[in-house]
Amino acid sequence: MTATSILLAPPKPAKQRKISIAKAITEATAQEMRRDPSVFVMGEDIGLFNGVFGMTTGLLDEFGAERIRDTPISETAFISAAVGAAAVGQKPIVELMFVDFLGVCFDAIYNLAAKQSFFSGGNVTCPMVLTTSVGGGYSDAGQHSQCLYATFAHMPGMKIISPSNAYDAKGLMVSAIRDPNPVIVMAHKALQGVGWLGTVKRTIVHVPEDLYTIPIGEAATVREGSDVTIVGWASTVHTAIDAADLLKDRGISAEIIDLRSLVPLDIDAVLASVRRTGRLIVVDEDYANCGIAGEVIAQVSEKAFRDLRSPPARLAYPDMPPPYARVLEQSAIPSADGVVKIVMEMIGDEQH
Amino acid sequence: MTATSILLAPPKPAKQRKISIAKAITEATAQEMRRDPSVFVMGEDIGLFNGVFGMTTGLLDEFGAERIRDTPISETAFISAAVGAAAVGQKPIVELMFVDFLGVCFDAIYNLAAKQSFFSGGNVTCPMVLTTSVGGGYSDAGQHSQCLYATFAHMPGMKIISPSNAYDAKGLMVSAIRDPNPVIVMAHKALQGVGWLGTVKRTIVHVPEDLYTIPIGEAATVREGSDVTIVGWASTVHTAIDAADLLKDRGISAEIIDLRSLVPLDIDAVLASVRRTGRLIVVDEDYANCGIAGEVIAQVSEKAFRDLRSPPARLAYPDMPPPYARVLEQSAIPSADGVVKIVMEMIGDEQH
Amino acid sequence: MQSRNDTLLWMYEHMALSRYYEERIKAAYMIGKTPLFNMANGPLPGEMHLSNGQEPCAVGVCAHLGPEDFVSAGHRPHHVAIAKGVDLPAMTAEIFGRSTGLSGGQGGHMHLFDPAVNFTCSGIIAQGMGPAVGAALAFKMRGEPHVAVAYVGEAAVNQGAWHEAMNLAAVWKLPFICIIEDNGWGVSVSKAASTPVPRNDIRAASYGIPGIHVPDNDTLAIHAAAGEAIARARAGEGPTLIEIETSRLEGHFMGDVEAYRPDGEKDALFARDEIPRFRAMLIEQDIADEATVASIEESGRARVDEAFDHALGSPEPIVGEALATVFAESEEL
Amino acid sequence: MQSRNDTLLWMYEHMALSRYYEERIKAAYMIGKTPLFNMANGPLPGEMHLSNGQEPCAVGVCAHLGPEDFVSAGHRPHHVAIAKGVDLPAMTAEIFGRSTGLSGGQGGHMHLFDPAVNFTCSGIIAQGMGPAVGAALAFKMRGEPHVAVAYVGEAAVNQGAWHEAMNLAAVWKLPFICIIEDNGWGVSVSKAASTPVPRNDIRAASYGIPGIHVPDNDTLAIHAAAGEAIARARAGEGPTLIEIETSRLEGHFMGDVEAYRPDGEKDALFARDEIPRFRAMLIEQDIADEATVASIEESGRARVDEAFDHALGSPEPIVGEALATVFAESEEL
Ligand SMILES: Cc1ncc(C[n+]2csc(CCOP(=O)(O)OP(=O)(O)O)c2C)c(N)n1
Ligand SMILES: Cc1ncc(C[n+]2csc(CCOP(=O)(O)OP(=O)(O)O)c2C)c(N)n1
Ligand SMILES: [Mg+2]
Ligand SMILES: [Mg+2]
Repeated sequence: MTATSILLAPPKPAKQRKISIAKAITEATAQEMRRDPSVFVMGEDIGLFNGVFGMTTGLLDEFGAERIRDTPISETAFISAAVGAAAVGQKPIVELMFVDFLGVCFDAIYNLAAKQSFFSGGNVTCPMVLTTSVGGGYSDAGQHSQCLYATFAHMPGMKIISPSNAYDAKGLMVSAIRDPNPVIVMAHKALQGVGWLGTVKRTIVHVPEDLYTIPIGEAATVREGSDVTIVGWASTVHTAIDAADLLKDRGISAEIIDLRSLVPLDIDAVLASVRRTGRLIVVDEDYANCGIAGEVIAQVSEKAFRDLRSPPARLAYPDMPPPYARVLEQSAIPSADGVVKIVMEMIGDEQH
Repeated sequence: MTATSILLAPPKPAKQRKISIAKAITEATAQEMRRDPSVFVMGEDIGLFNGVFGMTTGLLDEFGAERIRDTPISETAFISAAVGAAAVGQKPIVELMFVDFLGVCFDAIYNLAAKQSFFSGGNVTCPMVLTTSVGGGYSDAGQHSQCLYATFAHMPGMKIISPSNAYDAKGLMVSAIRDPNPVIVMAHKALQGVGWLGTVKRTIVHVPEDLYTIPIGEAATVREGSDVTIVGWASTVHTAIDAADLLKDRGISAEIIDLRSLVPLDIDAVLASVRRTGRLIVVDEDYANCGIAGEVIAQVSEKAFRDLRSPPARLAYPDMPPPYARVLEQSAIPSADGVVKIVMEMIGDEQH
Repeated sequence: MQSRNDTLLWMYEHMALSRYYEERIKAAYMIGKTPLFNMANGPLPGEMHLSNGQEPCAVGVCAHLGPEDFVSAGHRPHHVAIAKGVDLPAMTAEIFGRSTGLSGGQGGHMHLFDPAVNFTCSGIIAQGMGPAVGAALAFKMRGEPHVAVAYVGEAAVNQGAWHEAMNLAAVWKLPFICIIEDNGWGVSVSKAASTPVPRNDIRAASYGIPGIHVPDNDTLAIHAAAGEAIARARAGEGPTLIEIETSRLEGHFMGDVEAYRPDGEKDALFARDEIPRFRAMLIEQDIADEATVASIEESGRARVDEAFDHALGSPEPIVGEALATVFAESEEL
Repeated sequence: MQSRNDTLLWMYEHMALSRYYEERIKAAYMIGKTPLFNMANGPLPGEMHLSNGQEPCAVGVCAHLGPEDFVSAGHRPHHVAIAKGVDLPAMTAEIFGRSTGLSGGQGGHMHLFDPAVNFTCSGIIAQGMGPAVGAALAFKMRGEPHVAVAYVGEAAVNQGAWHEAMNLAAVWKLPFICIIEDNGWGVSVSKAASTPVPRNDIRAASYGIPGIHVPDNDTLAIHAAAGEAIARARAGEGPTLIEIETSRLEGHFMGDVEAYRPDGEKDALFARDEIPRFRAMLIEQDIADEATVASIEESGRARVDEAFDHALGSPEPIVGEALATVFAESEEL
């Protein structure tokens, strides 16, 4: 039974406590730091600057420079330091400012952190969280606008979460901090609530002040429908909602699944939905080739082939670096119209 | 019309000139270095040591230390140096000893080399070749046995070749050296002809001494068949051949497609075959999640859905680091028996 | 060979031009971003790292370079690009994302490539080190007299790529110069918080090469130090590391309010702005009179205004063409 | 607190034990690999990097360490693991890929983890630097008196990760010591071909920390230098960099015929083997008599033989269980 997203069933307290994803992640971090003295944060500009994307706002004031550590621009050093600190009992949270920078420190992530449990036969765990910001849409060009979800997902030993709203963000972040494994938190810049960028309003939802957890690896239904299953996560959940509204006008009922976690992947939730709708489209803002969208399509084709009435489809980022010019970048990002077009073709083709 | 592999139609000169993949790549390098003074080689232990995998044997003697350069253990430096050298007209070949080491230099590969053409609007190309050795099977454990094909394939701007035999290796290597783009040459250690490892005999085939090219992006038919299409490349072509022999005994006729190049991917060759056989299994020695196998399955499901008689299938490396112990590692590597089992189930399921 | 005075005037001309260029970028950048600042809006979206204050580092070094000499800059590249002689209209069109840009608007301000003058830059800290070392290697292998220069900030020196590239350039004795623009800050992190040594020229000892420190953002001292280093490099005597004390007169990027700066620090930097000081020196020392200097400034502004007119008058890129440049066409083999 | 003599005997005991250990590994490794050498064959497959000759670097440092002190080694880890007190039977079983190994045979000889003595190692050059710095950070944050030591080879010092970790340890003044085992070679590449400075202790100046050079693979000098460095670290005075001139008495890995070595170099290294020299010193200086030394050697061999018996008598891992350790179980939240 697939969980229900807060986007489907928002609570109705008279006074909702609406905050952004960045604030929700900061709140989860602060509350866990109060509970657990072994939790601390390292990264570039996370202190006085509050993090370039505002994910550590106010933490320096409350916890001081010992636990909120601005680092040199040495990602390999501070991320692999987190692995060593975790090995001896700390619970580090490290911020990789832009995911695009993974190339300078990927060894520390995929070869060190992600393999510590396996290499040690489970005797040395790696309870660390790596937060990073992904995605474009604001003309930051080809080294500051990528998503790279699949680059992490391809490598075993890391969990990956990527929330579409603030409620999920807090619950998943708490789970991430408490998890004994490396968890990659991939926050999308268009959703996060960055001071210097716009934010998709729908991401700002009621977030209870009390601590709560959302299990890593559990997808959620954002909208129920009967004609087609649209799978997304983070930004593409909102693309899917916009597309579903447009499809509704055309008499097509779309079900939307928010993966929320990319590893482990809740394929059962996708399969259950596809078995009902018989149609699948996956929307992915990461490069198409060997991406999460392709993986979801492959697994559905392997496991629910006979339930599919039409060929599965994906709308992903073209296999090209994000271009700078607005017209070029905007045309590359998966859009609601693009989803509608594919779904209409999908259903149209079945007629003849 | 899909090309024919030398493995399907070996030439019949009385005296065949049989050499290993490593020798074929070395020969291609030497012959291109004689033709073109701008070609040179950099890497660790590629000089007096002839390369840990023997891919530069004898080159130091012929071309000297200016053009055959042993480097410090500074992959980021010498790979990004290759990009700068390429930008001003050289044609560097750099060796990343084990592909597992990409984590220390991935920025120079995916963010620098692969994007030079795009960022410059095509005005500055990056004619470089990165050779690397992949795969396990000899108990070299989790940081020396990975394939990581998809880690490169997910990123735009690089071509990728991965030969299954010496004839293809030479022709593809010559194309790679002459290509104006970064080309990643992924040689599998079990096929390469490494001095200190065994070698799959089938990889050692007739290689003409004269220079010739094989187009990057063109798959080849290794065996013609009618019941199922088995897709592989490098090591898994040989897994497929062994599986096809076993299937033949069971009266099943398997067609084998050797991708040879992973980017660009010759999906048309796969589609053409699947349209004939109606069944698909992809064999991949890289991690399953978001791998090449999943991508091939996704594209076939998208583009040839109605031609598939059974759900497409893959046999890939489990999502776990390569274990050291022989029994553990051997059980993780895709095997011919594993392919046979899946194909038999595939056909069996269709009966009821 | 230019006369010394010509060189001094050339340096002033390009510092003044660069400053005016950034002022125009700044004005254009803010269009559509007030009252609510959103980096995505306006005719000039995305991150913008201005070089105001760091002009001496650009002209003092590039005065010694020709078009074949290779220069890589970082995320704050405009002043260096201008001093290196990058095509100004095409650069401006690139920054505005127009089809006539250096790369047709695909790269933007952190990805300026001008092969005509061997200039490149990038958005990953210290990423430009390796390519410059590689260009230096190519020049050496081909027996050409050219040099390669990599510009990095003082905070980039703690990135692994910097160390590896310095070591490689030194062990191969390449015609390479690393210019460290020490503006004291890596975004909001002070040099003292990221670097255990007060000056990075000390680190040259790790590579057995000369390390030079130029205090006080002094154009003439930079020009002298760079001249020696470049001469050594051209003579086959290997790399040099130069750290220059300079000033970042704007926020790290546009929109940065610099709350992390100690009070008064910014005022002191403006009080010590090298451009007016250098201007006064030119006149004091009778290198040029007021009128000459004014006309140099005038013509510089005119060049910049033309470049902006060209850029703003150019069409946007055509959607669909970008994909074609992910891979260069392979010629017939 | 041990007496000085006890310490000297402890160091000799572990050097001799380590050497005997490698000799047994070597013999086991060659089983099934002759006449045709194939790394995949025999009871001990895969790469094998022996530490013969480098024992002084291990005992001279680890003599000062307790179980809580953290040590990371590299791809050549046996001597350090033994000196750090890693469980010998479990380590041996790991190297033979048995279920009773430190990690049930999943890691192998380059991936030995023993949390009981905070020991780890890895197969990526300089990868162990960061984890040691992180352990040192944890100790400092918790106010614990422990130190962290990272062992690297002289060729690893040109890897970016090394520089970044040194800088971080220094700027945060952490209880961290970097031990560089300079055996002169990175596989087939000589130190001179990869490093522009003759000695890496010079590079300590880049981080504002003490750099010590220990020539001649001298156990006592190593012990003295490490003692000071570790005392400084425990006293909160920050990191130290120590480069030790040592000897690689075997090939880079088993199967390496070392064609790249200058003639006679190997003979000189064997002639200068520290173990017999240290043994002679013990007796000469009446620290122990022949019988005592012999019995120390005897008991060491016995421990090693037991460890091998245990390993070879242990079952192979059960297929299917490895996947379960890719992720540690998450407790109830
Ligand atoms: C590898 C990497 N890490 C982090 C960043 C984000 N970043 C961009 S500029 C910058 C500060 C650079 O400081 P410095 O090198 O001194 O140059 P300055 O901005 O002062 O000119 C940072 C951290 C990046 N672009 N690349
Ligand atoms: C990042 C990386 N590059 C290359 C290698 C391959 N490699 C393993 S050991 C070695 C030489 C290391 O030399 P040194 O650091 O001096 O240690 P030694 O082998 O002499 O003990 C190399 C190049 C690796 N394991 N990791
Ligand atoms: Mg700076
Ligand atoms: Mg060495």
